[in-house]
Amino acid sequence: MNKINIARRIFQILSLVLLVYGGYIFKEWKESAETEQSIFPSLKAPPGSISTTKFEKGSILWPSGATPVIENYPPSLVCRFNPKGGMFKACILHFFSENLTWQTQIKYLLPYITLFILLCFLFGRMWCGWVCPIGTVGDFLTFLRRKMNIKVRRFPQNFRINLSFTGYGIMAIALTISTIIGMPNFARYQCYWFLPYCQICPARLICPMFGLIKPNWKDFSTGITTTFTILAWLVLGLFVAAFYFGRRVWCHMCPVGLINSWFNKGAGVELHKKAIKCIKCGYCADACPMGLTKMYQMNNDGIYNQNACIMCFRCVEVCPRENCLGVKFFGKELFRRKNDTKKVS
Amino acid sequence: MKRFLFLILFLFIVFCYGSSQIDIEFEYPSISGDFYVAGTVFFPPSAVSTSDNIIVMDTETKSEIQSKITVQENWPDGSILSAEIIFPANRQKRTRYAIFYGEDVKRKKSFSESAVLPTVSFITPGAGKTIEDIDISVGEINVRVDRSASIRYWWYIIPAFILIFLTILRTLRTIRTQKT
Amino acid sequence: MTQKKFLDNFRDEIQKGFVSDRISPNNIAELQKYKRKSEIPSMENFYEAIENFENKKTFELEKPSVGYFCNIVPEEIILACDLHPVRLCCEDQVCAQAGEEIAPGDICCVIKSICGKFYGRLYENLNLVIIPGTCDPKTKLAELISPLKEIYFLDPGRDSDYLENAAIWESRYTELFDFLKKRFHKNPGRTQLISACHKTNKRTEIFRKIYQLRTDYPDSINVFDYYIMIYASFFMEIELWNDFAEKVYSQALEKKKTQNKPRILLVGTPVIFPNFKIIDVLEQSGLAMATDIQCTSFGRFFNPVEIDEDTESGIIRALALKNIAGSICPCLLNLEKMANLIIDTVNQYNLDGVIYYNLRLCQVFEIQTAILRQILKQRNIPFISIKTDLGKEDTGQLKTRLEAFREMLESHRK
Amino acid sequence: MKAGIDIGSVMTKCVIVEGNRVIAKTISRSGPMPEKIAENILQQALKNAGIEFSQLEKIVSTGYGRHIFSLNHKTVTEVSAAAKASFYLSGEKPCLVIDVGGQDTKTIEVDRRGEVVDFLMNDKCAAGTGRFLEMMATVLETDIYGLGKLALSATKPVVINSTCSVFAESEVVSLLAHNERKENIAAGLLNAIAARIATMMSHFHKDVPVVFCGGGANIPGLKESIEKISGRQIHILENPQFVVAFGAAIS
Repeated sequence: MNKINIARRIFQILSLVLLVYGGYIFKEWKESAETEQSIFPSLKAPPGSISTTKFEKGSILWPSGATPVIENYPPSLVCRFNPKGGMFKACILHFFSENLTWQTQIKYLLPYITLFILLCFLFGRMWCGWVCPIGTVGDFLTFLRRKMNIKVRRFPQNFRINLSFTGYGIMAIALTISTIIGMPNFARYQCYWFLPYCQICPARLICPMFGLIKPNWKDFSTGITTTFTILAWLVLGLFVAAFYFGRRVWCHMCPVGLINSWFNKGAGVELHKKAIKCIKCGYCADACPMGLTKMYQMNNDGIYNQNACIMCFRCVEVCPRENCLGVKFFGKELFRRKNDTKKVS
Repeated sequence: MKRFLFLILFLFIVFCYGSSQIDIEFEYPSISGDFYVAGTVFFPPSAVSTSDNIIVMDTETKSEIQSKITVQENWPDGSILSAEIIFPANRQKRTRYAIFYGEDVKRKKSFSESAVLPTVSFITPGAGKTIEDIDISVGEINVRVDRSASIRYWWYIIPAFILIFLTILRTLRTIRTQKT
Repeated sequence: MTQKKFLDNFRDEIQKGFVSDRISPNNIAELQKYKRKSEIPSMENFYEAIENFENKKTFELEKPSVGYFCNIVPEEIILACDLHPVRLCCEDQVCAQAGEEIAPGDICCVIKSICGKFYGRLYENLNLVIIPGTCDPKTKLAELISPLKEIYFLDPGRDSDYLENAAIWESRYTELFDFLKKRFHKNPGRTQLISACHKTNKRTEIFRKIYQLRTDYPDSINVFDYYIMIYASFFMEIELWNDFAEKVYSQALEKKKTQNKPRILLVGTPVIFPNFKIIDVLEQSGLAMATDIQCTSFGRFFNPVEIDEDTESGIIRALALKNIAGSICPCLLNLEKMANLIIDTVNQYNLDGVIYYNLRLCQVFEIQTAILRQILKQRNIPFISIKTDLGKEDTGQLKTRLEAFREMLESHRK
Repeated sequence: MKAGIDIGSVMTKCVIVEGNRVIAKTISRSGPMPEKIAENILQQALKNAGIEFSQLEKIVSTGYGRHIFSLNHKTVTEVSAAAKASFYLSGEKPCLVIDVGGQDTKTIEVDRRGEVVDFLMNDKCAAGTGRFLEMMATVLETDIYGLGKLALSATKPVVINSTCSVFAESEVVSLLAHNERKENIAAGLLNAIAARIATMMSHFHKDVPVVFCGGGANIPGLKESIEKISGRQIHILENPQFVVAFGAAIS
C-alpha cells in the first residue's frame, strides 16, 4: 500500500550509510585513484593558509579525536564533521563557505558547481526527501514521536513558507563572513570565524556521533567560540523540536535545502494533477510532511512543483482517486496513483 | 529525454578532454643498456606548486617512471616556471614518455643519479605549439608560456549555463501552468 | 458539540401521544423474490443475514450496539470502542406511513421511515444513537427521537473545505471518541483505532474489486445482489461481511460474461433494501447499472482511511478526511466537483448514460438537477433525472421513461 | 403494410400504413380491458382499410399498454414513436416535439438524424397534462374542447398558480363562487399549462422549429397560449392524436 514511502525509507537509510561510512567502504578505491588524473581539480587550502594550519586536532571545528576528512576526490565531503566518510559532494553551503575563504579561483569550482546544477536539474529537491542524512535523523525523531502517540503540531502553510526568510538570512550572513575573512587584512579572524554556518549547524553535534566520535560539544576557549557553541546548542534544540513536534519544519529554513529549492520548479521530476478527478478530500494536504496545500487547492490541470516541496511523493501515494496525481520525469510518466485492484481481464 | 542524454555525453567528453600532459620526444642512442634522458620543461603559472606535482609516465604501460626534478625558476606567485627533469630509459624497452603535472598528480617514485650513464636530451614538441600564449616581460627577456592547462576548467561553464538556462525556461513554464 | 438534552421534559407526553405503537413491516416476501434472481450461491449468506435482521435477531449480541446515520459518523471509532455499529438508514413504505404520525407532510421519506421504526419500537435494543447534523431533516430528527433513545448529536458543520475545518472535525470526533469511552467504560487507544481502520480498509479493498468487476461486467453480480450486500453491511459484523463478500467476489469472477445492454451510471439518493423500485424498473427496461455514485455504496466504501500520522489524533483526523472532506453528499460536495465526478466516472468506465435518481423531497439532490442536466448536455452525456417516492404507483411511468432512455442510448450507439 | 397501435391512458389509437402513407386510422376510448379494446380497434382499422390481418407485416404497439397487447411484433416507447413521426412529418429536419397526452406531457428534442437527443417528461403526478384539463373542464361544466373554445373568448385571463389538479380544482371553484367569468378561468387554466410546457421547452435548443402533437394539440387556444408565453412559433402536426401511433407504425 505504501510502496513509495517504504522505498523512500530504504533509500534514506542506504544513503545515510553511504554518506557516513562511505569513506571506509571506498577507501581503497580512492587511494588507487590518486595517481590518475581527475576531472575534478583538488581544492585544498593554499599552503601556509591560517585556516588549515590553525585547525589541528581539538580545535573548535574538528570533533575531538577525529582525523581530517578525506577530501579532494569528488564527489566527497558530505559534511565536515563526518570524519571517516563521505563519497558524495553534498553540503553545498560548506563548499561555498570554505572556498570563499580560501579565495579559490572560480574555474576550479566550476566542475563541482556543474555537477551540483546537473543533479538539481534532474531531481530538484529530491535530495532533501530521499538522501539528506540530517533529514533522515529528523524523520527518525518523527517516527519516535508517533510511536509515543504525541499529537503533531500543525503550522499553517504561510508560517512554514515564511521560515525560509530565516534560512536566507542565515545563508547571507554566513557567506558574507566567509568572504570577508578571506581578505588578507582580515585573515587573522579566520581561526574563529571560519565556516560560520558550520559552527552553528545541527550537524556539528550530530554527524560525529555516526562515526562514534565524541563531538566537540563544549568549546569555551574564547568569546567567539563560546558564542558559537551556545548558538550551536540552541540551533540543535530548535532542530530537534522542529522535527519532534512538527514534521520537517526545519527543512523550511535549512540553507542547503533553500539553494536546492531554486531548481525545484524547473526540475526534471514533475508532480502533475488532473483536476477533474479531484474531489477535494484533502488527503494530499494532510499527508504532506512540508505542510503544503497547493496540490489540494488548485482547480486546474498542471504541474505543481513548489519551491518547498521535497519530492517525497506522499501526496501521490495517499490520493484515493485513480490517476488524479502523478509523477513525470521530463514529460515521461513515472507513476500515477492506481486503485488497489487490478482491472479484471 | 534525448537532449539530456546528449548533454550527459557532452559533459563526459568535456571531462575527458585536455589533460595537462606534455609529450616528450628524443632519439634513442646507439649504445646498449640504460641511459638518462634529460631536459627542461616550462609550466604555466599557478599550475604546479612543488616538484612533487610533476611525474613522468610511460604512456604505453601507463606506469610512473622514477624521475629527478630540479626546480630552476619560479613564477612570482611561487609556482614552478621551469624545471629540469631527468629519468632513466633503456633502448631495449622502446616506449613513449610523457610528463603529467598539476595539483592532482603526486610523484611517488624519485631517484638520484647513482650511476654515471650517458644522457640524451629531449624536446617537448606539443608544448611548443600552444593555443594561447601570453607574454610576460621580465626585464628584457621574453618568456613564452603555455596557459592551456587552466583553460580546461572553463569549459564547464558551457554545460552549467545550458542547465541554468533550461531550468529557468522550465520554471517559467511551470509558473505559467500554475497560474492559468 | 457535547450531548444535547432534547425534549427531556416532554418525554411522557410524547410517548403517550402516539397510537401506532408496534408496526411490523414484512419484507421477507420481497427478499425471497430477489433471492430467487440471484445466481451466486454465496449470496445466501447475505440474504440470511438480512432475514435475521428483519426478524430482529441481530441485536441479541454480546456487544452493545450503537446506531448511526450517514457517512459523517465514523464507523471506525465505534468499532475501536468494541461496540457494534448499526447503520439505521431505511426506506420502508410501511414504516414511512407510520412515521407520518410523528413527521407529517412533505418531509424526506427516509426521516419518516426512521421515525416510524423508532416509534414502532423496532430499535429497542440499541444502546445509543449517533445522529449527525448533515442535513436539516437529520438535525431535527435528533430531537424527534430523543424521548425514546439516548442521542449523541454530532455536528461537524457543512463546509467540506479541509484547510478551514480539519481542526474542528478532529475535535468533534475526539469528543465523540471520549464520550463513547466514558459511556461504555472502554479504554481503547491507538492500536484499537488502527485495527478498526484496517478492518474498514479491507472492506474498501473488497468493495473496489467488486466495483471494478461490475463496471466491466455488470451482470456478474446482479444489481439486486449488489444492493443487498450493501444493505447487509449496515448491520453485519464487519469481518463477517468481508469474508462473505470475498466469497461472492471469487464466485462472481467465474460468472462474468459480456452483454450488450447500455451501461449506465446511477447517481443520487441511496437505494436501500425494501425500496428497490428504481433498480427493478431499470432491470426490466433493459438497462444495466454498471456503476453508482451514492452515499451508501460508493461514498461509504470507496475511499480508504489513509493513516499518515499514526498517533491517536492523526488517525482521527484521517477518519475525518475520509468521512467528511471526501464525502459525496451534496450538502458537503459542491456542484462543480459533483459534475466533475460524474463526467470523470462516465469517461473512465466508458458508460452510456447517467440516471439521476432523486428520492422525492431530498432537496439538496433535487436542486442541482437542472444545472447538472445543462453541464452534462454540453458534454454529450445522455442524462435523465428520475424523481420518485416510496410508493409503487408510478412504476409504469418510470418504465416508459427508462425504456425511452434506453432507446435513445441505443440510437446513440449507432 | 404495417400497423401501429397506441394504447394510451385516455384513448387507444390505431393506424395502418402502406409505405409511409396512412390508409386507415381508428380511435376509441381506453377502458378497463385495454387488450380487448386494442384488438377491436385493430379489427376495425383492418375493415376500414379493407385488408386481412394476415396482410400485416408488422404490428408495433406503444403507449402505457404496449406490453399488455400480445399480438404485437415489437414495442416502442411513446417518446421514440413521437420523435420518429414528428421528424418524418416535419420534413426530416431537427425539431422539438411537444406531446400533450392524457397522463403525461413530453418535450422531445430530435436531431438531424431523426434520433432522440434528450427528452423531458412530467413526474409522477398528473399536473399539467390532458387529464388535468379534463378535470377542470368537468368543473366548468363543459368538455375539454369546450374549455378551449371558452378560453378563446376570454377578456382578462385570471392567474391560476397551481397546476396540481386537487388544488387547482378548489381554486377554480372559489373563483366561480366569486362570479369570475368562465372564459377567463378557462384561459387561466390553459396559461398555467402553457407556462409549464414553456418551462420544459426552455431546457432545449432555442433555434429549432417546434411541433405539437398528441391529443392536447386538438384543444383550441392551447397552442396560442404556449406561443405567447414561450415566444416561439409552434406548428401543429395534422391529425395530432394519431402521430404517436403513426410513429409506431413506421418504426
